[in-house]
Amino acid sequence: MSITRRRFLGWMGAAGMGLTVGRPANAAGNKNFSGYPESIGVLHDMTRCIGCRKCEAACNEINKLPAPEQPFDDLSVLDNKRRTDATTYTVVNRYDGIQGADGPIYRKVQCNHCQEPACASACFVRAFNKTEKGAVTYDASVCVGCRYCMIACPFYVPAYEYNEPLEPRIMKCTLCYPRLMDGKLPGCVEICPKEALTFGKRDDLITIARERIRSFPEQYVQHIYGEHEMGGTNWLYVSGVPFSALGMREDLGVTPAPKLTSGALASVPVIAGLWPVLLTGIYAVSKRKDKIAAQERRQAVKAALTQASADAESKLSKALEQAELKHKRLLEVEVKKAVEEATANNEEENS
Amino acid sequence: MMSEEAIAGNKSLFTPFNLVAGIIVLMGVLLTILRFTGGLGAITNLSDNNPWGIWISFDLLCGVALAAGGYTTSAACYIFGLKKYHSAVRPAILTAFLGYALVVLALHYDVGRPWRLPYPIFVQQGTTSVLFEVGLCVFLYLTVLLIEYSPAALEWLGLKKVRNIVVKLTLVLTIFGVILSTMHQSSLGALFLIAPSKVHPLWYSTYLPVFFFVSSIFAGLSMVIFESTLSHHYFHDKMDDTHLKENRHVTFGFAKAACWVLGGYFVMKVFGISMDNNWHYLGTSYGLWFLVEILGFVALPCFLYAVAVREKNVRLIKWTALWTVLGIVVNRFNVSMIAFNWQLPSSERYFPHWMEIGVTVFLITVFIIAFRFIAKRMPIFYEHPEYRDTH
Amino acid sequence: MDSVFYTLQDFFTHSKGMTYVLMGAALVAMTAMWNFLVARDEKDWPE
Amino acid sequence: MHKGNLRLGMVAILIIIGAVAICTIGSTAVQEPRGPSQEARADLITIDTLKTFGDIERPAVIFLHDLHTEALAKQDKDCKSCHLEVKTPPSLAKKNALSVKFKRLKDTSRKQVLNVYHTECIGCHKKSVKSGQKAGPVERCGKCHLEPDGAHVVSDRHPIKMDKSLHYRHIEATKDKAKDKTQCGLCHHKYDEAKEKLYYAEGKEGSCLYCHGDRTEKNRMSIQLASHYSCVDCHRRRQAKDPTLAEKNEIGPIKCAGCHDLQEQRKIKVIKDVPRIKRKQPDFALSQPKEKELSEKEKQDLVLMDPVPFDHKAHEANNETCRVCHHASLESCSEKCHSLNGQKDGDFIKLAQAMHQPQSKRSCLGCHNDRQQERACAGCHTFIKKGAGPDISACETCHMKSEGMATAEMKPEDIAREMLKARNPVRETFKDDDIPEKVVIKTLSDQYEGAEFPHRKIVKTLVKKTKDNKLATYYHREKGTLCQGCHHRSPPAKKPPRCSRCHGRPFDQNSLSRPGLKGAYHIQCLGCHKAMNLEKPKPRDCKVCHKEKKK
Repeated sequence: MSITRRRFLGWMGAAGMGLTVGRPANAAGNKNFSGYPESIGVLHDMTRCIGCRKCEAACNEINKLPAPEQPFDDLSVLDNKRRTDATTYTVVNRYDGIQGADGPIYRKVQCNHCQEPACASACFVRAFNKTEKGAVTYDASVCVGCRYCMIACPFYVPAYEYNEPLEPRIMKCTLCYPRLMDGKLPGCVEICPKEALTFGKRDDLITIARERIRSFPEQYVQHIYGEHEMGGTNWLYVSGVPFSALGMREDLGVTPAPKLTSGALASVPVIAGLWPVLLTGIYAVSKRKDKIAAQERRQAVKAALTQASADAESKLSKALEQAELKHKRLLEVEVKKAVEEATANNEEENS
Repeated sequence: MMSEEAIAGNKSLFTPFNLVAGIIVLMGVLLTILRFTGGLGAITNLSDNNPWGIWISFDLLCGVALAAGGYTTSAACYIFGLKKYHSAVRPAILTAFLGYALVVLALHYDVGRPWRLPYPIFVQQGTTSVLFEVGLCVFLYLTVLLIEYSPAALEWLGLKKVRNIVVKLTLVLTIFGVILSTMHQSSLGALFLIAPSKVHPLWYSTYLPVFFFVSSIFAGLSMVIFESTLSHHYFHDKMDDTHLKENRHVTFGFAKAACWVLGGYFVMKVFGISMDNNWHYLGTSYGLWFLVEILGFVALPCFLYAVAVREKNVRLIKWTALWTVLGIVVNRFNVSMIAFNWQLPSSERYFPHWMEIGVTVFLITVFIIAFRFIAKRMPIFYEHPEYRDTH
Repeated sequence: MDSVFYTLQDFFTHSKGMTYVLMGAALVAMTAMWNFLVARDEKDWPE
Repeated sequence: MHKGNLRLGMVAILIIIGAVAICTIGSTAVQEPRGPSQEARADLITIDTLKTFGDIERPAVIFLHDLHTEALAKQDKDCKSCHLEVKTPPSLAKKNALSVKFKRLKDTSRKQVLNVYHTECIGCHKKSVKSGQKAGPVERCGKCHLEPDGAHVVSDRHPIKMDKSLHYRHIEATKDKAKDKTQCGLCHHKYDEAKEKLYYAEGKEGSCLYCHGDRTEKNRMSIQLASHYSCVDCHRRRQAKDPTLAEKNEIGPIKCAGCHDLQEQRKIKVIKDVPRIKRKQPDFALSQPKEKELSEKEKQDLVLMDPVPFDHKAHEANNETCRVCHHASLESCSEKCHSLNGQKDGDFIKLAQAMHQPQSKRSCLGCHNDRQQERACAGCHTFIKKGAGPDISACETCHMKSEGMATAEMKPEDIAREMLKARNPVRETFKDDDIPEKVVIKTLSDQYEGAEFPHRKIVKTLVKKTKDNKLATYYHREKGTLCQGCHHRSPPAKKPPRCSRCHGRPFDQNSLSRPGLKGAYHIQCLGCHKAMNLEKPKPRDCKVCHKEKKK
C-alpha cells in the first residue's frame, strides 16, 4: 500500500513518535556516519599528567557536587583505585611500577563522550543525547532510572544516586556542556596546569596526537586510545606505556554500540510480518483437518444408521410370519374341537 | 492491590499457610516502605559497577521466562488445534497473567521512578533501545493476557454478553500473544548484546535472543507441568472430570514437546560456542560452570523427559519439569549476574542483600495468594456449568 | 537538529521509530485482511 | 526405573551439581592472577632433548645446573661425573674437552636418550640417598617433569658481555710470560673450508658473534655451544692446574651463575683505563666514500658531501666493545657493506643511510641521539623532536670543509687529525651580567604571588653539567645554543624573546599544538626537572614556586 508523508506524519503523531520526519532519504540511505564534523573533544596526554587532582577540584566546584570527605589537595586518595560515582564526575588514578615508565603514571577517568554513545543507544526514553558539540548530555526529566545505560557503558562511567528514594538521577560528566555553550572551556581543561588536557576539534586533536607520537617516538606508544574504540570517542588518550597497563580495556573493539543491538532489533519487524502468516496458516490447516475429520464422522454415522434400520425391518417381517403360522394352527385346533363336540351332541340325542 | 486482599484473607482464618503468608507479606510491606524512603541503596547491594541485581535476574528474566506457559499452551490449543489441551489453557493463562503482573510490580521496586514506567511508550520513545522493545511488548502482552484471562472473571461475575464477545477474540489474541512473546522473550536476551566487553564470552553470543526465546518455550511447558502438579495437590476438589481426564494428555504431550525443544536448544548452545570459537574457555572454571549448565540443566532434563515419556513415568516427568525450571533460573542468573562483570575483581562483584531476596520472596508470595484467591473462586480448573462446550 | 544524520544513533532512532509505527499498522491490517479472506467460508466451518 | 530410587537419584544429582556449582563459582570469584613467588636463577636448564625426536609426552624437566655442581663438589666429584670427554674436539679446545651433553656424546635415538637420563639421574639420586645425603627425586615422574606453571624457579639468565676490560684481562691471563707474547690464537680462529680445520689468522681477529650465530649451522656451532666448549672448558682446566687462582678471583667462572647471574657479573673485576686493543686500526679516519666501485661516467659528475673526520681512538674509549659500531665485521664500514650505493652484504643500506639512522644505535646519528637521553642532556633534549631525520642546519658540524688543512699528498688519517684539531669546543655561554639573575613570573598573579625563577643559577648549572661533555661542547656550536633549551624556536641570541611573546591563550584553534602560557611554563619547568631527575621541587607542591598571595 502506498504511504503518503501526510498519513505518515499522522501515524507518527498518533503514536507519539515525536520525531523530525522529512529528512532527506539519501542521507538516511547512507549507513556510514562519521559523527558531527565540528564536534570538539579533549586529548589527555598521560605523559604530561602529574596527578595534582586540580581537575577533580574544578569539576566538583563547577558542577556544584558535594565536597568529598578528604580535600582535593590530599594526594593520599590516589593510593587506591577509584571510579566515577554519584558525587564525582571525574577521578584521577595513579599507576605505579609499570615497566617502561620511570615513576608513576596518572590517568584521568571521566565520560569519554563516545561518538556513538552506548548509553544513548540503550536508553529507552532517549534521556541521553549526543550533541553536535560532541558532548553526551543527560536529561533527568524523562529518566525512569532503569540503569540500563550503566549496563551498556563499556567504560563503567555512568553512576546512580542509589540513596535517592524518589528522584534518583544518573550522574556523569557533561563535558561542561553549559560552559561550552558560553564559549568557555571545560573546568578540568581550564584548570590543568600542565596542559595534559588539550581542548579542540576532535579531528585536530587526532592530528596533534599523531604529530606528538611521530616527533617523540621514544616517549609514546603508537596508539591513540579513543580514535576507534567503540566507534571512537571525543575524549582521546596518548600514553607512554601500553594502555592496558593503565586499566584501560584494549579489547573493546571498534563496533559502535548501536550496531551491537541493531541486528536483534531488526529481526523484530520480521517476526511481526512473518508470525501472523505462519501461525494463521497453521491454524487454518489444523482447522481444515478438524473439518474433514468432522465430515467423515458424519458420513460414518449416516452409514451406520441405514445399516441398523435395514436389520430391524428384516427382523420384524420374520416375526410376523411366525405369528401368522401360530394363529392358523390355533384355528384348526378350535375347528376340530368344535366339530368333535358337535358330533358328540348328536350321539346323545340318538340314544 | 493483591496483597491487601491477601491480608484481608489472613484475618479471616488462621491456617498455617495464611500465617506464613501473612508474616512474609508483613515483611514485604516493611521492605517496601524502606525502599521508597531510603532508596535502592537502603535495601540492595547494587553498585555503580553492578546496576542490575536479583530483581532483574530473577523477578524480570526468570519471571517472564517461566510465564511463557501462557503463550505456549494457548498456541498449542487454539493455533495447533490440539483440543485435548484445552483444560490446561486457563490455568496457564492465569499463571502467565499473574506472572507478568508480578514482573511489572517488581519493576516498580527496581527502577528509580516507577511512576514513569509508561514514559518510554507514551512520552519519549528510545526506539534504538532493546529495553524499549521489551517494555512495549510486555505492556501489550500484559493487556492481551488480561483479556485472555477475563472470561474466567466474567463468568464468575456472570457477565454473559461481554464474556462471549471476548471469547470470539480468542484466536486473534492468541496469535498476538505468540508474536509479542517471541519478541520480548528474545529481546530479554538481546538486552545484553550491548555489553560484549562485560559478559563472559561463553554466555555472550549474537544468538542470545534466540537462546532466550527457545529456552522460554520449554520453560513454559515445564512450568505448566510443574504447576499442574501443585494444583492437583491443592485444588484437586476444584477440578472437573474433563480437567482430570485431560491432565494426563497434557503432562505427556508437554513433556514430549519440552524434551524435543530442549534437544534443539542444546544443539544451538553448542553451535554458539563453535561460532565464536570459544572452546578454549571450557577449560577454565567458568567453562566448567558453563558445562554444568548445558549438560546438567539442558542435556540431562532432555534425556530424563525422553526416558519418562517412553516409560510413561509421570513422577519422573514432574521431577524433570521442576529440574528444567531450575535450569532456566540458573541460565538467567548466569547471563545476568555470574557471567556479567566477570573481569572485575571479586571485591567489586555483586551478591544480593537479604532484603533484596526478601522482596522477591514477598512478591512470589503475593503471586501465590492471588493465584489461590482466583483459583478458589473462578472457573479455572473446571468449566463453568453455564458455558459447557461453548468454546 | 538539521536535516541530515550525523550519527548512527540518530539514524536508528528515526528508522526504527518509523518501523515500529508500520509494525502496528501491519498487524491491524493483516487481521483485517484475514477476516476479509475467510469471510465467505467461515460458516461451513464446524465450530 | 523404580519410583523409590527415583527421588534418591534426583537428590543425588542435585547435590552433585550443587557441589560443582559452589566450587566453580567459588573459584571464579577468586580468579586473581598469581604473583611471581618464584626464585630467579641463572642456572636453569630446560631438558627437552626428546623434542628432537618428535613430541614429548611429559613436560620438560627444569634442571638446576649449579645446584648439582655444588652437590657433586661436596662428594668431591667433578664435571666428569656427568660430562664425557669428546674424542675429536670440535673447537680449539684441548683433546680432553668435555661434551656439553649429559653422559653421552650424541643424541642417537629417543630410547637411548630417555634411558640415559632416567637411569643416570635416578640412579645417582638413589646412591646419594643411600649414602645419607639429600638428593633429588627418585620416584614420582611429576617431581622432575613439572607442569610449566608448577615450577618454583624462573630463569633469570643474563648473557655475559666480553667488554674491553674483560678482553684485556684474558689477554693478560693467557699471555706467554716467558716470550711476553699474547696468544690470541687460543680463542680467535678462522675456519678453512678446504682443510676443514680451524686455524689462527693474525690480525684478522674479530668478535666471536661475527661467525657464531644463535643456532648451530654446518661446521659452525652456535655461540652458546662455542662459548661453553672453549670458555668453560678452559676455565675448568686452568683451575685444575692451579686451584689457588680461584681464591685470587683470577680465574673465569665454571658455574652458570659466574657468568650469567647479574650479581656475579657485577663482581667481575673491571679494569678502568684499558690499553687499546691493537689490531692495526687507525687513530683517525676520514670518512669519504671509496670511489673505486664507481664507473668512470659516475666519477665525472660525482658530487659528494664534504668528508667527516672521525676520531676512532676517542670512540674506542667511549664504547664498551667494537661491536657497538662494527656490528658485522671489523672492516671499514664503507669497504664491503655500506658503500656509496649500497650492496648486498650491507642489505643495500647506503653509506649515508648507515651513518644517519636516527633509530639505530650503530649509526652515528642514532648513537648520538641516544646520548641525549643522559640525565644531564635530557632536560633540554626531551623537548627536541627526534622522530624526523637529521637536522639539516647541522650538516656542517660533521661534514667539514677541508680547505687549508689537506694537501694532496697527505694521508686521509692525517687530514682527519688536522681537521679535528681545527675544531673548537664551546664551553661557556654569555657573560654573567648578560644573563638576568632572577625572572619573576606573574602569569598566575590572580592566585599566587609572582613565581621567582632563578634564571642565572639555572643557566650556570646547565653550563656546569655540559662543559666536560665532548659531544655537547662540540655540537652546541654557539654561546646561545644552551639558551635554546628553553628559548626554543628562537635563533641563538644574547637576548632571546620571552616566553609570553609566543605563548598566550591556550587552545588557539589555528595553532593548537602551541601550549598556552601557563601550560608552556609548567610543561617546560616540570618536564625538564622530571627528565633531569631533580628531586625538588616536587611536581605537585605548588607552594615551592608559587608563594601564597599576601592579603
